[in-house]
Amino acid sequence: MKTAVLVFPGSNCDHDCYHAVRHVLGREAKFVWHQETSLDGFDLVIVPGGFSYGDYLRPGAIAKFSPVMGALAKFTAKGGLALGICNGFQILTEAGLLPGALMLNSGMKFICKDTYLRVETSDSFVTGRMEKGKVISVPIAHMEGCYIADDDTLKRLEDDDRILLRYCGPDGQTGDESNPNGSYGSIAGVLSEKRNVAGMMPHPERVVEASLGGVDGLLVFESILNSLSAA
Amino acid sequence: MFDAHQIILHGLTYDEFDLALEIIGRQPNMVELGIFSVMWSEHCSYKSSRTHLKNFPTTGPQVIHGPGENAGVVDIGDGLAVVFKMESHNHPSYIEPYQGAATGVGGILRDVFTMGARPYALLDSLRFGDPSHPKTKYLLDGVVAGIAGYGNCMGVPTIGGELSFHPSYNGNCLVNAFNLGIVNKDRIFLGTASGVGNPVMYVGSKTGRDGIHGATMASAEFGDGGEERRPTVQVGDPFTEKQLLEALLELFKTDYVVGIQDMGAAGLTSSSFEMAGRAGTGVELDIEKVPRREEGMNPYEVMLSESQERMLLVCHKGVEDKIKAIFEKWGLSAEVVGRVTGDGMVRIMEKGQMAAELPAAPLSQKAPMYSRPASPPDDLAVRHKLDHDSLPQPKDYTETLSRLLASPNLCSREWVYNQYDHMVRTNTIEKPGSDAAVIRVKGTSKAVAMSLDCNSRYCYLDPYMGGAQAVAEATRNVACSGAKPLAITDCLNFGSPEKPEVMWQFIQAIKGMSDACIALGTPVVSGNVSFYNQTGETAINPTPSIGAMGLLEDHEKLVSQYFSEEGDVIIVLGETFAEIGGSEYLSVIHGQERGAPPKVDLTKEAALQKTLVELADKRLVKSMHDVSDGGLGVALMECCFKPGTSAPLGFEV
Amino acid sequence: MKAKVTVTLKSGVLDPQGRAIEGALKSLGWKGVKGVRVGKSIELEVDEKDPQSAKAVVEKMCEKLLANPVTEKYQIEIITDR
Amino acid sequence: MKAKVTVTLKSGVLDPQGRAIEGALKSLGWKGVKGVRVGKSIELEVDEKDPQSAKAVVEKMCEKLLANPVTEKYQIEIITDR
Repeated sequence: MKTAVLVFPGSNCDHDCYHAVRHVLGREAKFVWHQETSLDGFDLVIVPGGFSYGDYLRPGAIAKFSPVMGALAKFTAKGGLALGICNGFQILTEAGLLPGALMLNSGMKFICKDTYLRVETSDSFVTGRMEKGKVISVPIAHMEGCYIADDDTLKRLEDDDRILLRYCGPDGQTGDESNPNGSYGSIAGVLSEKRNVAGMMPHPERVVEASLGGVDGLLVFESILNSLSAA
Repeated sequence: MFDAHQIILHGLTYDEFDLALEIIGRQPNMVELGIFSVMWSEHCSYKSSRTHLKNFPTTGPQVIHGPGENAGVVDIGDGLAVVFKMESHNHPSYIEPYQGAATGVGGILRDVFTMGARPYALLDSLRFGDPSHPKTKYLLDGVVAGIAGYGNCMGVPTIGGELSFHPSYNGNCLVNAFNLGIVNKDRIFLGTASGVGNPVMYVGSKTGRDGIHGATMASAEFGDGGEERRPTVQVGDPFTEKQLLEALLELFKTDYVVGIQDMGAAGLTSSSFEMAGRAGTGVELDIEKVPRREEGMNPYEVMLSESQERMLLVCHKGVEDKIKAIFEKWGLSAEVVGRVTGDGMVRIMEKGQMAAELPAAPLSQKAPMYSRPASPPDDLAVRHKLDHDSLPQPKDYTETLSRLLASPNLCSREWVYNQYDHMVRTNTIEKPGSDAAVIRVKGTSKAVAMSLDCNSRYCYLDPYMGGAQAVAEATRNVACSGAKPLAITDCLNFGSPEKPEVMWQFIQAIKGMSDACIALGTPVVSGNVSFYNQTGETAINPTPSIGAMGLLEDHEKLVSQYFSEEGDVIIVLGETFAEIGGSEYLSVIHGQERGAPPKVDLTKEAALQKTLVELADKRLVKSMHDVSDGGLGVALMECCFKPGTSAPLGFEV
Repeated sequence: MKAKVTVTLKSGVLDPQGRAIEGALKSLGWKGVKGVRVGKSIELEVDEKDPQSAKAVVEKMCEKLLANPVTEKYQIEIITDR
Repeated sequence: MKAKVTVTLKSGVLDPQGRAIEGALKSLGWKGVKGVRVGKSIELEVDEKDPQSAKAVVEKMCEKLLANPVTEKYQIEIITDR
């Protein structure tokens, strides 16, 4: 598995994603600067978290025009796998590679804490190793994580089984008190129509080693590995 | 000839103005007067504190650079060193809390990465007035949001600190920011302008009129009219600073750079004078070349502007374009604005005209130094009087304990640190809420522990004991994680040095801190002094806040403060005395702030800390927690609540 | 030619800031205030000579960058006199 | 009575957002754009009958809450016809 980790001006979690893939998973990873125009030769592209362009105007609003986004559109059109995490998810929605948008948290404050997530589908390259309904713990760290979409988009996401993860309590139940940012339907992650582009607000790369307080993030990376070796 | 009004307006006394005349042998022009005023402000020259700061122990085998550089540097083995410092932004934060706190974080980050280190951890020590005071909530919300806004955008985790409330801060909050970075020992860059003829380059954001006289404002008392001094607040742009950081770390991989310094308080002035002063050289600047974001700025404004996210560097001849290319990649300005000269003078040119010419070394090293009168407060004896028997025993201990746990200075700080991204860089192995915050050092087995501490009530009652206790507690918190305390930095927040009682508090606190540093083997490697923290006549409680740093050789041996399993045995180390002077209990339950604070036995403290480190090293304990504010009862309760877990453990004692 | 763009949330999209400000105004004594909505105001200058072409240029800027079509709508005001 | 308040940064106060948007617009081909400044737009309704008293009420709201006197200035527009 050869992974490209995109680097925009203002990206912060590029180093963390690189560390997870390269040093924890032991797979090849390469930083790709946002001015690059080709993503040939990669199996997976990670659009990492951070504050691309300072999150000015809207998170991802400016980054979506970087040259590498054109390459990413071609890469994913040919079926290449792309995972957007936090700011990466925001960039993918702004670029139209994923439906919906990420708005200001309902509490209007930045939130950094562990959250429980319920796996809504195992038919995806990021959740293949987890059965539907499994509860995992992955931290969030964002100010604009409230996922919204118009009604028929939400309906299509439900009908096509393209909702990846929902915020929930330790018992797996969804509800207002376990929804940290007001996301519609407690949605924490979604999948594109062709199921090869995924976006999630929680940071799996932050829970891939026990010393950091959890390893549920490994299940995401292992799922990606499985889906590639199976392909 | 300047009239009295202009001299006073520039914050200089007549004697200081006379010393300036003596140094340059003529009348200064307006630009030069402005330069004298910022260089000799309390904030930049430490004129009321320098003579006392000399008493701090600042050396040790582990110390690579002590006070005098942009930040302290301590050796942690494996060819690596940590670079750390604390800086205060109290006055700007009182005027505009969000931007004041944000630019405080921006400034302390630059002090660390200017030395070549990538910043890895931010902590903040915050003090506000009484929660019931109308301005407290506004200041608290703004300051926390500002720290979060800047630190999160920079991708540097804010992993701990301290927060406390006391009426003495009603009109003057304290915002002290601590930052620690890691660097290869052979890639440390200093703030010196050496090599006559070498180009001097300005890199980073463009210059505007913000913050002019920010340095002198930092030394200006807040009378009730404090609100009018509004326009001097600087605005921070964390996105530009992130670009500046990445550009500089790319530059530091080359050997182009001779010396570099952050343009902090007093901007272009302090950086050019201090860099030349340290190297014994001079600098010639052509300020036409300084990139500006506003038209019509005169030399006075360009030299005194405190626009953020700017650095001054000296490089070898011939690499200017290579340096420009790096900064252009990151979307930043990079202009040659002058060159190093050999005559020890700083010359400011504008369109071929001489706008200012002053000697470098005297401005930074021969600044006035005062040994101001100091005398204890006349009510000291009254403050210490506390008749234990007169205090009724609590009728219901449970109710008393829960009131203590709910009090503003002891309740959970989750509301604050959950606004900080405390996980980015995936190094945080001890998250906020525990005694010390700990990060691992990737590529090694090591970890670095940090803690900020100070009990300002103890310092009000007995500054000597308060100073010693602050060092003891900060280093003990570090030892509680298993790490061996190595060094400290500090932010000495006091009232007006022109008041003898305040100077007495300052001198006593430094004595107490020095004795503790010597006994505990933790020298002072950097720090900051903030005077004139007053509202009208009332000085704040003396607040020497301490930032302690320690090293854990094997991060697997990390110890946290939380109970882990049922049936584990609880042991209390050290003796308990009938000491409730200046305690939270006395203040929260009895509404009194009196009595002598608890005695600090430094020999026992040193032995205790060695024991804690050994217990962790030999894996004999599952958790360790420091008994401090609130006493044993509160400490035991704090061990039960591990953030993020729903079912707390209990205890039987 | 100066222009002022006001970008506001589409109706139906939750506006926590508007709700919070409405609550704060009420608690400060303005009981009768309602319908508080918060948006972005962007001022800029384009080097177009006449208002029509200026508006057309700003229109494209909004479509491409300044407003998110999923959640926001925009209003353009060309400032001629001043 | 409807009102529209525009809160903008005082001139001279650094506007990092405006600077970033200006850069993005230029890189998207609008070379001539300049002076981009970003502020807040707040729409609200007050139960005042005439525009003068409505403006006076909104003025006080701006002083007390809607604008930060240290870094911001405000402009009030009372919407009468619609």
